Amino acid sequence: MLIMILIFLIALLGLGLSQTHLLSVLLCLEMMMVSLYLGLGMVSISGLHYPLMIALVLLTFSACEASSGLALLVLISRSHGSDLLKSFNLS
Amino acid sequence: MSPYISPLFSITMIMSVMLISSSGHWVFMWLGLELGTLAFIPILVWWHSSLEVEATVKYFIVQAMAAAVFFLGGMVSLSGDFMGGVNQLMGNIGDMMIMLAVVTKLGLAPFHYWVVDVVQGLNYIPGAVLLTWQKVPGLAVLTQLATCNNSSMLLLFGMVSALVGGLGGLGQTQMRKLLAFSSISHLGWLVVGCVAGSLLGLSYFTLYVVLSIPLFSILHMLNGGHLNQLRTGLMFNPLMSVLLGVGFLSLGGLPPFFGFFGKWLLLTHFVGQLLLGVSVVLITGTLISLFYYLRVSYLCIVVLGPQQIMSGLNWRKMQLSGLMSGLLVLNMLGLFLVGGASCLPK
Amino acid sequence: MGALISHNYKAYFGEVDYTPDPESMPSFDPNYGFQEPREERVMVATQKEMADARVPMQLRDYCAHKYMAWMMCRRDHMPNLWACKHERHEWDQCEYDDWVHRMKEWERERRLLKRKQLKKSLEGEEE
Amino acid sequence: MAAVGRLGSAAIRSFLWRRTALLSSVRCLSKDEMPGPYPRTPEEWAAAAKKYGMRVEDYQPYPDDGTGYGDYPMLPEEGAESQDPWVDWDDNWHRRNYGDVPHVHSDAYTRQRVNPSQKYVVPWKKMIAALVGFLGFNGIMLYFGEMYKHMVPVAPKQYPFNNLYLEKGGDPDKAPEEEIKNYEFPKS
Amino acid sequence: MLELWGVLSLTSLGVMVIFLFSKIKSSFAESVKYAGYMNAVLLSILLMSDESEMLFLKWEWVKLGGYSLMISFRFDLYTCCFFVVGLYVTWNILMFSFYYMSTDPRIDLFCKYLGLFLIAMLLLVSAESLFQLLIGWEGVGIMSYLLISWWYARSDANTAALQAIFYNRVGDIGLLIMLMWSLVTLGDWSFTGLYALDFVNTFFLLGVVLAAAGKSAQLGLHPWLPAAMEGPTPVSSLLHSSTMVVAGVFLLIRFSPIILNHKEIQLMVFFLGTMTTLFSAICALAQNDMKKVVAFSTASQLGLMVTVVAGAGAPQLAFLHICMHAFFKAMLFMCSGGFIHGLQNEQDVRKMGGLHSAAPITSVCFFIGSAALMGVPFLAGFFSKDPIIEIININNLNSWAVGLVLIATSFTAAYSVRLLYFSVGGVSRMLVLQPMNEEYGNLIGPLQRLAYSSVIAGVVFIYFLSPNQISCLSLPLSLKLAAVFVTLVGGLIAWDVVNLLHREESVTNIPELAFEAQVGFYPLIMHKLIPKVWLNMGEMYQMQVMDRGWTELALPQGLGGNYKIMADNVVNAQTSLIKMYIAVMVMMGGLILGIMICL
Repeated sequence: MLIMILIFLIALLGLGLSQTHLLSVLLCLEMMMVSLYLGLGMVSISGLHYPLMIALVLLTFSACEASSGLALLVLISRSHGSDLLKSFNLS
Repeated sequence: MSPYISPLFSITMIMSVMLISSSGHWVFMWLGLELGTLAFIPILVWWHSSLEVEATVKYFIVQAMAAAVFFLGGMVSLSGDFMGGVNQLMGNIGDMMIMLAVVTKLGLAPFHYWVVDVVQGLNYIPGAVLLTWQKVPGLAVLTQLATCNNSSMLLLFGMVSALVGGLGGLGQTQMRKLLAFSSISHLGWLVVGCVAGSLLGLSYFTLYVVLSIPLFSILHMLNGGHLNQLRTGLMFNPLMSVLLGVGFLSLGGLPPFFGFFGKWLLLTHFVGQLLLGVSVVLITGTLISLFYYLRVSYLCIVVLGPQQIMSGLNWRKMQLSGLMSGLLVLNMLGLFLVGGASCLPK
Repeated sequence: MGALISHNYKAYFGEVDYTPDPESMPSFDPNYGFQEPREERVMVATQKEMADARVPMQLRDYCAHKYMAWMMCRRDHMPNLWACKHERHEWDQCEYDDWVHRMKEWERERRLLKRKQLKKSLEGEEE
Repeated sequence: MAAVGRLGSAAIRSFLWRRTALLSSVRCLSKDEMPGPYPRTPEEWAAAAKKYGMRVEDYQPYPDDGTGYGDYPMLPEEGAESQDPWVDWDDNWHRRNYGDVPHVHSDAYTRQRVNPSQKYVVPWKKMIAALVGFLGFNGIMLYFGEMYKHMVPVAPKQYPFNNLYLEKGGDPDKAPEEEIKNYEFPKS
Repeated sequence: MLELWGVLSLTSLGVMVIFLFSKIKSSFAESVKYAGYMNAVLLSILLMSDESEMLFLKWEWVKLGGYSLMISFRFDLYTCCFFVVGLYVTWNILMFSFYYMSTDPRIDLFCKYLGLFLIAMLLLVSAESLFQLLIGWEGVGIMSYLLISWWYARSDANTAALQAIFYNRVGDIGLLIMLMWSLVTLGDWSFTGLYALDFVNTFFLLGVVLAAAGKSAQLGLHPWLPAAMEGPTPVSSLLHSSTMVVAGVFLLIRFSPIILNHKEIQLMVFFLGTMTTLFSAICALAQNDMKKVVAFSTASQLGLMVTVVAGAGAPQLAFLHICMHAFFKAMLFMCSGGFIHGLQNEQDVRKMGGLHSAAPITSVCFFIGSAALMGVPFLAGFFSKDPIIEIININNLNSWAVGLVLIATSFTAAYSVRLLYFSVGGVSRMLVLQPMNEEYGNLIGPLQRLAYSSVIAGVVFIYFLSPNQISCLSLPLSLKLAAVFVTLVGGLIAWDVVNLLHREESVTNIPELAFEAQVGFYPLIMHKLIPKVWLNMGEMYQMQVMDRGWTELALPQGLGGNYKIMADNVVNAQTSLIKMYIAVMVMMGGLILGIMICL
C-alpha cells in the first residue's frame, strides 16, 4: 500500500517538476492512474472485495482520460506545432 | 464541431452534477467529477482556436491531476477505515487530500493559477459555464466535506482567495482575467459561506450565477476582450453598456444592488457565528476588488469614447438586450427579496 | 427707595449683629415679652372654599375671603367693574394690613435680637 | 422590452451629449502656470520669482512646512475691501489689476468676505478686555450680590393652614412636622 | 360653550389660512382684522363666563406603538389675550406694509409671509404639546429667515438672515433637548404631563433656557436681533412686537411652574435676564441707526421680561409686558419706518431732526410710543413696567441684579429721550428738499390705532384681568415711585449723553463710547476673531494633516503602494506556464499535508 502511494507521489512529482513535453505529462497521469489501480487491488487483497468493482470503473475512466488527453495532444501539436509545455503561454 | 452533439455533453454535465449531489460515497463523487470534466472538454475546444486548445490542455492536466489526487485520498481513507493498522491519522490525511483535490478543481486561492489562464483563453460563454456551472460539482463535494476537521483550513482558503482575487485584479486590463479574479474572490466568500452553513453558500452561489451570467452574455455581445474596448460601448450600445456597469457595481457589492444583499446576508451570519476575523479579511479583499469593479463601471457608464460621425447605435444586438436588461432589473428587484430574507430568523 | 438703601446698609454694615435673617424668621417664642398670650390670626375662608374658587396659591393668605368676594363681584358685574371698587379696596386694605403686620414682625424680631445682644454684653461686663 | 431599451438609450444618449458640452467648457491652468515644488537652490528661487513676475528680493515663498503651497509667493494679507476704491483698477469689483498674482486665499479675501487687513480704532486686546471686563465685573458683582441680598425690612409672608401644607402638595395622611401658628399683634 | 369658543377661535385661524391664498392683497389683512375682532369678542365672553379658564382641544393624530401623538390646543388666558393682541397688531402692520412696500413688485408674497409668520406664532402660543410648540417655533424661525432676507440682493440682508437662522438654530438645540428628554423619560410631550412631574431635570431646564435665550436674544445669543434690522421695516415691526422674539419669553412663561421649583436654574435665568437688559440698554445708548436703537430697546425689554419670569416668579407680569410691549414697539417701528421712508431710506438719526414739523402725526405717535416704553405713568408701558420694578424691589433678591434692572430702566429713558431729541426734536439736519409726506391712509391709520391702544391698553388690561399675584399697591411712597424716579434720572442722563454724542467726530472715534457704539464688541469678537482663530487652525490641519498627510502620504502612497506591491506579487505568479503551476500546486499541497501531519 505504501509502495503504491510512493509510486503515486513519484508520478505526481514528475508531473510537477521535470517535464518538458505534454506527452510525458500524459504518461505521468497514466502512471498515477495505474498506481491507483494497483492500490485498489492491494486493498481488495486485504479482504474487502468491492474495490475490485471500483477498479473496473477506474480503469474505464482512466482510459477515457487517456484518450481525451491524446486527442488534445493531437490538437495542440496541430495548433502550436509542438507539444512543448513551455510553448503553452499564449494567454 | 457539430452543434448537434452539444446536447450530449450538456446532458452529461447535468448528469454528473446530479450524480454527485445524490451520492454518498467518494467513488461516485469522483465519478461525477470525472464525468463533468470529460464532458466539458469538448465544449471548451469548440472552435479549435489555438488559445482554446491551450486553455483546454491546461484545464485537462489540472483536472486530471486533481481527480487522481481525489481518488488517492479516497483510497487512503478507505484503507485507513478498513485496515485500522494504519492509524487514524491516515484517515484525516485522506480527507485532507480529497479536500485539496476539490479545492484545486474549484480553483480556490493557493491553487487558483490555472483559472486565470484558462478563462483568458476561452470565449465568454464557455468561460461563464466554467466559472458557474462547473463549480457546482466541486461545491457539492465541498459542502459534504466541510466537517469540523477541515473547516479551519477551508476558512483559510476562503480568506486567501478573497484577498488574492482582490489583489490580482488590480492591475488587469484584460476583461476575462479580471472576471476570473473576481470569481476567485467570490469563491472565497462562497466557501466561507459553505462552512458557516451550506444553505448560505448555496444562496450566495445562486446570487453569483444570477449576477454573472448576464454580465458574461453582455460582454459576449459587446465582444470586449480589453478594458479599452468597453469605452466605446457607451456610444455604440448605451443601454447595454450602462447595464454592464450597473452589473459590475452589483458584483462589487455596492448597496443598492443585489450583490450587496448577498454579502450582507453572509456577513450577518458570519458575525452571528463569531467569525469576526474572517469577516474582516473578506471585507478587505472585497474592498480591494471594488477598485477594479469601479474601474469597469467607470469605463462603461462615465467615460465617453472617441466618436465617429457615422457611428450610430448597433440596433441589431438589441433583441437579446431585452433578456439581459430583464435579468438585471431582476437583480435590482431581487434586493427586496434578499433584504427580506436576511431579516428572517436564522 | 432711600429707605430701602438705608435698610440694606444697616443690614450689612450698620446693624449686622441684630438684623433678622428672613430665612429663619420667627426665632423667638411668639408670646415672648407679651403680658397676655397673643391671639391667633383668624382665617375666614376655609381650604375647600379657596380650592373651589381656584384662588391662586400666592393669594391664599389671610385676606383670601376678601379676594374671593371681589372675584365674585367681578363675575357678577363683569363689564362694569367699577361696581366692585368697594370690594377691591377692602382687599387692598387687607393686603396693606398684612404688609404692616409683616413689618411689625420684622421689627419685633429685630428688637428682640438687639435686646438679646444687649443682655449678653451686660453679662460679659458683670463677669 | 426592446422598446423600453430603445427609449432608455435615447434618453441616456441625450443626457450624455449635454454633459459633454458642459465638460468641455472647463478650463485648466497649463502645466507651466501651476505652482511647482519648493525652490531649494538660488537658481530655482530666481526662476520661481520670474514665473510669478516678481523681483527676486520681493519673492518669498511660504515655508516648506508641509502646508503644500510649494513655490507660491507669500503675499501680504490684504483684503480687497481695504484696497483703495478710487484707483482705476482693471477689475473694479475685485479691485485688482490684470496679471496681479492673487493671494493664496484670494477667494476668501474678496469684498463682502474676510478682510484680514481691516483697521480697527480699538485694538483687539482692548476689545476683548472691555467685553470680558464688563461680563466678568458683572459676574463677580452678581456673586457678591447673592451673598448680600437685597434686604426688604419685612418678615416673610404668613399663610394659614400650616403654611398651606396641603395646598403645596403635602401628604394628607401625615401631619406636618411642626404646626405653624401665626399670631396677631394686640390692638393698642 | 367653551369648546365652541376654542373651535371658533381656531376657525378664525383657518379662515385666515384660506385667505392667505387669495389674490387680492387686502383681503388677507381684512381677514386678520376680523379674526382679531372675533377673538376679542371671544375673549370678553371668556372673561365674563364663570367656567374654567383653561381649555384643551385634543385630537389623536398618530399612534406609534404605545405613544400617541396628539394635536392639542391649550386655550387659557395667555393664549386668548395673545391671540387678540397678535391679530390686532398684525392687522395694523399689514396695513402699514401696504404703504411701506407699495412699490415692491412682490408685495402679495410679502403679505403672505407676514401672515404665515403670525400663524406660526399663534400655533406656538396655543400649543399644548412640545411637538406643536416645535412646529410653531420652527415656522417662526424659517419665516423670519425668509422675511429678513426679503431684499435678498443685498448681501447685508443675507448676512443678517443667516445670523438669525444660525443663532436660532443654537436655541433650537435647546428645544430638541427638551423634546428628546421628555420623550425618553416621560414618553409624552404634553405640557400637562410635564407639569405633573414631581422631579425636575436640570438637563431639561437647561434646554428650556437655551431655547428661550436663542429665540428671545438673551445675552450671548443676541447679535441677530439688531442685525435683523436689515429686513423691511414691517418685518422688524412684526418680529419685535408680537412674534418671534417673545416666543422665548413665552416658553419661559409656559415652563415657569417648573423653573420656579429649581433654584439654580431660576437664578441663572434671572442673571441672564438682568445682564441682557443692562447690556442691550447700554448698547442702545450710542447707536446712530434709528432702527437699531429700537431693536436694542426690544432686547432690553426682553431681558426685563425674562428677569421677572424667573427672578420675581411673576410670569403674569411678564406676559402683561409682552402684550403692552407689542403695542408700542410695533408703533415705534412703524413710526421709524415712516420717517425712513419719508427721508428716502435715511436711517441715521444724525441726519434727521426737526421731524415734528415735517411729519407731525408720526412724531406724536413716536413720542407716545417712546413715553410708553419709558413707563411714563398711565400709558401702556407703565402698567406692566411699574409692577415689574416694584415686585423686584419688594423681594429679597440679588442686590446687584436689582441694581442692574434699575440702571437699565433708567437707560431706557435715556436712549428714548435721546432718540426723540435727535429725530423729532431739535433743528433739522436732513438733506434739503426731502419730499417728506405722511398723508397716506395706510400709514396714519395703523399709527393712530396703535397710538390709541398704547394709551389705553394698560388700563384696559389691568381693569379686566384679575390679579394673579400679590398686588403691589401697598408700598411706601419711595418704593412706589422707584420706577418713575429712575426713569426721570435716565431722562436727565440722556441730555448728557446727547451732549456727549453731539460732536462732529464719528462715535467710534470716541474711545470711551466705542464699547457702546460697537455693541460691546461682541459681534466683532464672536464673528471675526474667533472664526479667524478656528479657520487658521483648520487650514493647518486641513493642509498638513489631511491633504498632505492622510489623503496623500498615508493612504494613496502608503496603503495604496503596499497594495500595489502585493498585487504585483500575485500577478507575477501568473507565468502562464502550466509546469510552474503544477509544481507550485503540488508543493503547496505537500506543505499543507505536511503541516497537517505534524500537527
